[in-house]
Amino acid sequence: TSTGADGAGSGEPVDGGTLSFAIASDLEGLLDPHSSQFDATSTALRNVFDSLVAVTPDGEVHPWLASSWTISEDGLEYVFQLRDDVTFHDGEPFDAAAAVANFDHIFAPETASAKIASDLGGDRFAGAEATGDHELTIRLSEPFAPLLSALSTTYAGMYSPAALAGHSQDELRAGGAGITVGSGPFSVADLLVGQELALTKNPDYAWPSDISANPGAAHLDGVTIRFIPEEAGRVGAVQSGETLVATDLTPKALEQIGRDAVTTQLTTAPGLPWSAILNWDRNALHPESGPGVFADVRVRQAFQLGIDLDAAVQAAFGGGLERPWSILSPTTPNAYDPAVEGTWAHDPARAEALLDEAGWTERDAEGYRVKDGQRLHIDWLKWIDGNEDKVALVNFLIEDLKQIGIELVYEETDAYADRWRVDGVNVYDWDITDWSFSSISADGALRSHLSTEGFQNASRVADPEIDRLLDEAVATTDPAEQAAIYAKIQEWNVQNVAIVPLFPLQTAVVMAPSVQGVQFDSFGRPDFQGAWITSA
Amino acid sequence: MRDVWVVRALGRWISQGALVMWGAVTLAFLLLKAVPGDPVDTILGTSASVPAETRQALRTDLGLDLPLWQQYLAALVRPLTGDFGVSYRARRPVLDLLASHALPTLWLTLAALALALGLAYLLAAVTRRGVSRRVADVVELVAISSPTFWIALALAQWFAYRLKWLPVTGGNEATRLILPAIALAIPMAGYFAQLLRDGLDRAEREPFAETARARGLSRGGLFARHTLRHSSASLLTVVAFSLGGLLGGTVLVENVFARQGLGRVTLDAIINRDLPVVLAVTMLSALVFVVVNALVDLIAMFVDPRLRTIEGRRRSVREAAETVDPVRTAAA
Amino acid sequence: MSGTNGVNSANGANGANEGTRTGSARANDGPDAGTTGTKRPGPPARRSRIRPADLGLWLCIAFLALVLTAVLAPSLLAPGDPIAADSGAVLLAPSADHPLGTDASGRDVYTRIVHGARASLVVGVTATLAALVVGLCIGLIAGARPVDTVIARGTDVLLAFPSLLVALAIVAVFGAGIQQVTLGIAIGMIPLYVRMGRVQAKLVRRSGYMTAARVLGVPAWRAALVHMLPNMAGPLVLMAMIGFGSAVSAAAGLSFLGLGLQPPEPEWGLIIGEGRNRLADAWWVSTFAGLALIATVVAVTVVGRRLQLRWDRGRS
Amino acid sequence: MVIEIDGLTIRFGRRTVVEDIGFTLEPGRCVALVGESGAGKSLSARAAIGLVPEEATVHATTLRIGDRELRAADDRAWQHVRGRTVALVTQDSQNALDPLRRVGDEIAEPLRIHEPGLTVDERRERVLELMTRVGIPAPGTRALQFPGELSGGLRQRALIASALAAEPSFIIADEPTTALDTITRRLVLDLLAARKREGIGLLVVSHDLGVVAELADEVLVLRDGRVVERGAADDVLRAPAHEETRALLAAVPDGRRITVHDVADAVDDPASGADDTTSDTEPVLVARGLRKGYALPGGGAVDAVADVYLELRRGTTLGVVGESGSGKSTLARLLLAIEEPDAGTVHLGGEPWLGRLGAADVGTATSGRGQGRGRVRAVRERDRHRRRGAIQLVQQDAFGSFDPRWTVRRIVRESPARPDDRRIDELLRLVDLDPALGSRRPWQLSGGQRQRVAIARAIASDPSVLVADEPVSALDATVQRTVLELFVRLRERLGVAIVFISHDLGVVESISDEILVMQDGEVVERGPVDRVVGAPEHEFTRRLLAARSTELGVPSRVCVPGE
Ligand SMILES: Nc1ncnc2c1ncn2[C@@H]1O[C@H](COP(=O)(O)OP(=O)(O)OP(=O)(O)O)[C@@H](O)[C@H]1O
Ligand SMILES: Nc1ncnc2c1ncn2[C@@H]1O[C@H](COP(=O)(O)OP(=O)(O)OP(=O)(O)O)[C@@H](O)[C@H]1O
Ligand SMILES: [Mg+2]
Ligand SMILES: [Mg+2]
Repeated sequence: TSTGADGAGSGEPVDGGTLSFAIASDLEGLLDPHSSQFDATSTALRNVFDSLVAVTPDGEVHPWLASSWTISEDGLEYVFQLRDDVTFHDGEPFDAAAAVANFDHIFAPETASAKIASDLGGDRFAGAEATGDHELTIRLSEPFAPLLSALSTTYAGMYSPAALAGHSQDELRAGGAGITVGSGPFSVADLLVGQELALTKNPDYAWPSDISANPGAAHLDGVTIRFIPEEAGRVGAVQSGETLVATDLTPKALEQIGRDAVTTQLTTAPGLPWSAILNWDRNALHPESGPGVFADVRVRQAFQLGIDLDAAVQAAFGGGLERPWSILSPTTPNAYDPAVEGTWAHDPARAEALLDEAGWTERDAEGYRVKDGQRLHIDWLKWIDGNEDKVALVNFLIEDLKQIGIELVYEETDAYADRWRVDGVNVYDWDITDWSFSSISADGALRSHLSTEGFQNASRVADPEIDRLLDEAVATTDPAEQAAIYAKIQEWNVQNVAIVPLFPLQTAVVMAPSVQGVQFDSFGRPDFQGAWITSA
Repeated sequence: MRDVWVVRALGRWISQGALVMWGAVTLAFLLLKAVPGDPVDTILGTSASVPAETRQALRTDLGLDLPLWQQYLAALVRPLTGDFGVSYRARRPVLDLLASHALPTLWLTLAALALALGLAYLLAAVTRRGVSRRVADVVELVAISSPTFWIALALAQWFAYRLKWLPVTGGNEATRLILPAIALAIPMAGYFAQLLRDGLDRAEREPFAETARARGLSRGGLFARHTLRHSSASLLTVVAFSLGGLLGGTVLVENVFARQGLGRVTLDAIINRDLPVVLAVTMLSALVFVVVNALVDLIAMFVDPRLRTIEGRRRSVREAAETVDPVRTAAA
Repeated sequence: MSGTNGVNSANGANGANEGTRTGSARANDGPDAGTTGTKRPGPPARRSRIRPADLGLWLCIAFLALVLTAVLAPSLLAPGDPIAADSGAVLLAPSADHPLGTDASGRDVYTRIVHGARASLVVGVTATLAALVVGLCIGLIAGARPVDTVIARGTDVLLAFPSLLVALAIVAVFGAGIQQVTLGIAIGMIPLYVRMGRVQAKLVRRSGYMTAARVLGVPAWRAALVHMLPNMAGPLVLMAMIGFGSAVSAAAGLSFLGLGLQPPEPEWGLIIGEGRNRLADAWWVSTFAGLALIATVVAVTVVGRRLQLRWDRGRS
Repeated sequence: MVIEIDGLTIRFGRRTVVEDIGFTLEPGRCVALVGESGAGKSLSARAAIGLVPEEATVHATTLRIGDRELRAADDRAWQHVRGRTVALVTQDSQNALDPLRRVGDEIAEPLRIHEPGLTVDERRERVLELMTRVGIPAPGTRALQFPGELSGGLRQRALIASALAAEPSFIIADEPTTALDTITRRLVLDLLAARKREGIGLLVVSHDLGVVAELADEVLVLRDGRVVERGAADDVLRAPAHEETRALLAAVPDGRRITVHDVADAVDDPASGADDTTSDTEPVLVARGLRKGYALPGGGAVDAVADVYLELRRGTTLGVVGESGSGKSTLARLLLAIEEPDAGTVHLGGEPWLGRLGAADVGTATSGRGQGRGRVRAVRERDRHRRRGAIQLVQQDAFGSFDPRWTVRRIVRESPARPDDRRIDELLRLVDLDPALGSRRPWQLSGGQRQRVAIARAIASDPSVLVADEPVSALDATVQRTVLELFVRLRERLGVAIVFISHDLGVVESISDEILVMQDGEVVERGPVDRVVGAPEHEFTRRLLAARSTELGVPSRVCVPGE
């Protein structure tokens, strides 16, 4: 769902001016989209790198640097016709060779791509080849439907081949003017680490995707992206007019700013909402310690039913957010299954029954359930960011679970790495962790988490049926069939509870009223190519 | 005669400075090596999608598979050639990183110091006796006792968010410096003011003050010509000591005001076990410590000729240690 | 000690010129001095004077008593649960039910502050004590010359580190948690205490009574034990009382940065940090926790200074 | 132009410390305020320049300087008087000049204040002129130095120059000579006398009647803030009417030896030491070729003690005199073996006590440290430890020599003799202290009492040698005398030998059998007291004596107790 500003803007565009844009994360070491998996990279660099194709929020694919393409019958070969009028910021022309250089970089081991390589199919991606000056052929070893949507992301943005060749991977990650070189409407002018990234207009820009309302160069002279880690700081910056646009705001922050003062764009990103990832196999390396409490599906179900998510989300985030029901965001194209809505509403009685059934019948002095002398205890290891709203949400869940005799402990530790891997082996020494995973394709979100080989499969799900379903889904090109398969997986999760979605991954962007013409991608990230600032 | 003490002082600074730097680097190195966890994980993330070869290659690249003593030697020797290595996390030469971060912190620290000194002198001079003094005593005590980050929050809240007089976020323009500098300066100003006043009191009770008054000097004259210098002389050493506390304080203030700076870089580096950065920051802060102490030493010797002899120094160090409350100094 | 002494000794009977150089012995020691014919009031008379400034002192002592109660038996002051969240009472402004309001998880801020006293103060006290003991011990051994030089230079090296950064590093090494924070802060403070310890030891060592002890044939270890330690301890303990405030602040600072105590346990720095993004609409969370912290530090400092003054005066 | 003060009363809170004092000071005349410590001398004198401490309340029926009525004067009014009409020379010359400013600037300050019209050059000229006038050599360079770089005497003169700068009609001198060594003291007295002759009115405060006798025309004797006797100086000093005055006079060291007769009345305890009848020929303490050098900061070294020989017999006193820094204390520390010598030995009671055993036989110190270790072994502390009680120390700063937390009883008990309570009572009585004082702490004692406790502790172990380093320098004259008498008495009764160190020849003379004169670490003269005082051989001794004899201008006819 998106509300607020529509893309077009009102009145005549005005040229000139620099727009400042506040984001939460620092970009230190995150300026290479090919290696980074962080949202901030994409948020900051969308206007620097162009992609081969563009995708609308409903999943339609449009030409961008590729003017057209064909897909072979078997879905294993994609042939792109590339535009021939595109030049990078450093003057290098864009052609098939340049595109190949980019794919080579994405899959080079030293790039250590954390996201896009896998989004492009991982091992299925058999290679990219220049089959003409401006013809690019991508071959897959198995069909992989989400390829196009992956190609549309900033993470698959096209670097100038000269920039790739001329810099080490370290330099690319660190980024900066002359290093982070794409072909987008803005180029990187200056990077003040920890403080801001300054972009200037690319005056020659004439190759936006056909989704874009502005056919030519940007109206703005430049965009300054400021890193303001504290939400209060971003709120203050917007209120005081220090920055015209800000993102990464919680619903409460929006209330604070006041809806009248600014234009607000709310986007629920496609992919996995912010969720609790339940570890089915804690102590995998130490079987002698026994499986974790979540090895038992009844305990997982009890967890799911024991939390009063409606109340918790409401209290933690204010009225702005709807609780999620599915592990896929409703905005995920061709995948969301409305049928799961209401299937696991708060039901403490049922939860207690399940726990009793699972043998957790005794209670200790503090009222927690006990079995074989062990308390029913769940470690929740905080993932990256524990802003206080999320903490509050967890605090409410802790109370809910206490009611049914489960002890939940939320650990905000900075030593989480130790709990994740030792000597290069994944350990997962926790019962729950939490994160979200935005992805335009359902496969991107689900395969990584639920397939036996999935790189985010922290639940340690190993279900051949699911693996099969996932493969089937990417093999078909029929959207309806795809949606049906994904519906099965979503229902499967409600039953088996690998992941409990907690709250929607909503991106909020606020803009001063003087800002016009900003467009947003499926993730709600602003695109400033068509933006301008009214003098009023 | 004058030359001799300058030369002697120079020798002392260089030898002690080198020692302090060496010790600091060694300590930082040991500490960081004691940290569990692999910096390679920090760099590549813990995702299983990164192949082991890549990790190994990186480890070799960073020199992490060398024996410890070789790594230590490198940490000691390489900086001498201007090579501070590459930050594990930011993937940039450490020198670059520090260059872009040190200046904002320097400005912040200097501004805070100047502000604190200015405020302290004003307070100490104006509130010598009577009710104003008693009020000032209480205000200063509260100022000293207030945690920097709390002051920073309160200031940001009022002057940036509510009143919108000043910008919220960091940067190097003067207006963006004001709030962070004030936040850092307030506890220090309170402390300095108390020290100054104490010094003034003490100086006023010295026989020379009585002599001066007996010559017909007014209180103001006594302040300007005699007691001010005396209290300043003892304040100086404290200022040098406060620098450490100040640097520590920047971590918090930069955090609250989203300022770019050494404090945040250090915090991040420590959390991420970014050894090259930590080492460089350590060296930098030790260097600052050494240089500032030398400077303060020099100024003190100009202000107070008694310090130019060894005996005089001994005595004054003793006196300073007796009068100054160094705990507070460090935490100011 | 003359410095702090200076602040108030304007009312000391003999003003600044005490000491031995002036040749003005203060007592009338006539031929009949054996009989106690002291005509002038000695120090004890001075001590009994009560001044209006003591009101502040008593306020501070009363407040500290309250804080102590909060540390030892928080439930006496705040019977509620400091941890249990309540989704029905999120961010309520101060009211009769919640005198200091509630936080984002619907917990009563007053209860959390009262229960948070323990962690905050225990860290401060333990760290300060540890630093103090180390400072005393090292100061005591720092007599023999070569050792002393090593210690002096070592202290210099450590002083070159901002103590907060030292604490940070320790926490980074050993992970966040109450012991680690305590250790970090203690280590950060140690150089200062060692320095003070050394100075005090030197003062004592140079004193006439240490010479006297030597002449009297008192063994060195005994002199260290009966003369040095007690005489060093007094000033150090009092300085520690004043320094305790900075330890508490430092602990709060670490928690504030997310490196100290871990939620949901209450701790003052943590509470301040939890409220930092809500200052605009829920100012009460951070503000009151900060005030509690400041008031405690002020109170301890005031009492410490007063004791210090007494100690100084007792010896002159 | 006169200063007229009458009915002066000063209170601190409810405590009256000066009551109804009055005097008139005329140009060319000198009024002296004398009295024991704490009598209110300084406060009365300060009242004449308006510098009584703030917390004091001052009342006077008359307080006039020239024709200015200053009873209700505020600070501003006083500022016109201070420095210009009345100047103050404080006692503590070491600290009376701002250590951070150059001497010239300090001297020029009254000019800056009171004659702002002067140009820089004029002022400098005046300063140089003043410095010449008070006898500062090479004023050009001295003016640029800092007070810390000047000797005590020069500093005192610079202070006087500064007081004279604005040409005041009156000078108040508070204890102008107390902390000075005898030679400097002489200079200062001469300087003040010369100013008096120039027509300046002097108000001198002192408990030292020598000073008073030399300068004063009129004397006011104070006790507890009240005038107990006043009159022309000659009359008061010659025929003291009040017992306070007599006590003050009695205390003046006059070079006459204090003998057993002086103290005989106090001796009636046959306790210890009296059994000694063996020959005195065997010296208890022998030092040979003692040498001790200190490295100077910035290179070089100073011989604090250079090649000192001495012998001490039972029941005798060896006086050691010398200027400040001449090595007296270092010698004491060596004798006590709390400092290792560079060369030389000390034998105590015939046994080696300090230094290299082998070298003792050689007699002369040949070289410094280290060589021939196997053969020549230094006496170690371990060897000495048992015998520590045989040689004891009485320090100048008795207060500092006590652990401030301890009671008198515990302090005395620290003696190696480990005296029990009965013995402690006995010891306290022996030094004229009430045993009831045993439960007090050091700060609850007067200066004289403290010194007695120190002595009690020292004699508790029945030492054969007592080293007293400036034991009476910190005491005022009256108390000084009683402590000296105590030393004499103990010597006679216990047969203890005493090394008595002082910079004051008068004091040393009054107690010693033999005198050792030290200069720059060397013994420049030695001999029986009568010979040294009567026929000094060394130039330096003569200077010490000269300074002493003129200063003690008190007729020796005055009554001394016991005569
Ligand atoms: N600032 C003060 N506050 C309280 N009492 C004081 C103060 N100054 C002096 N007194 C008291 O006033 C009395 C007289 O002091 P004053 O300094 O005049 O003595 P004095 O005769 O000069 O003694 P001395 O020979 O020791 O210098 C003493 O009892 C002293 O304790
Ligand atoms: N520990 C030391 N280190 C360096 N120099 C010293 C030391 N002790 C004494 N001296 C020097 O040795 C010389 C003799 O000192 P000493 O204390 O014996 O003199 P003094 O005759 O007792 O003087 P005073 O009358 O001032 O007490 C002086 O020049 C002094 O500076
Ligand atoms: Mg006096
Ligand atoms: Mg001496």
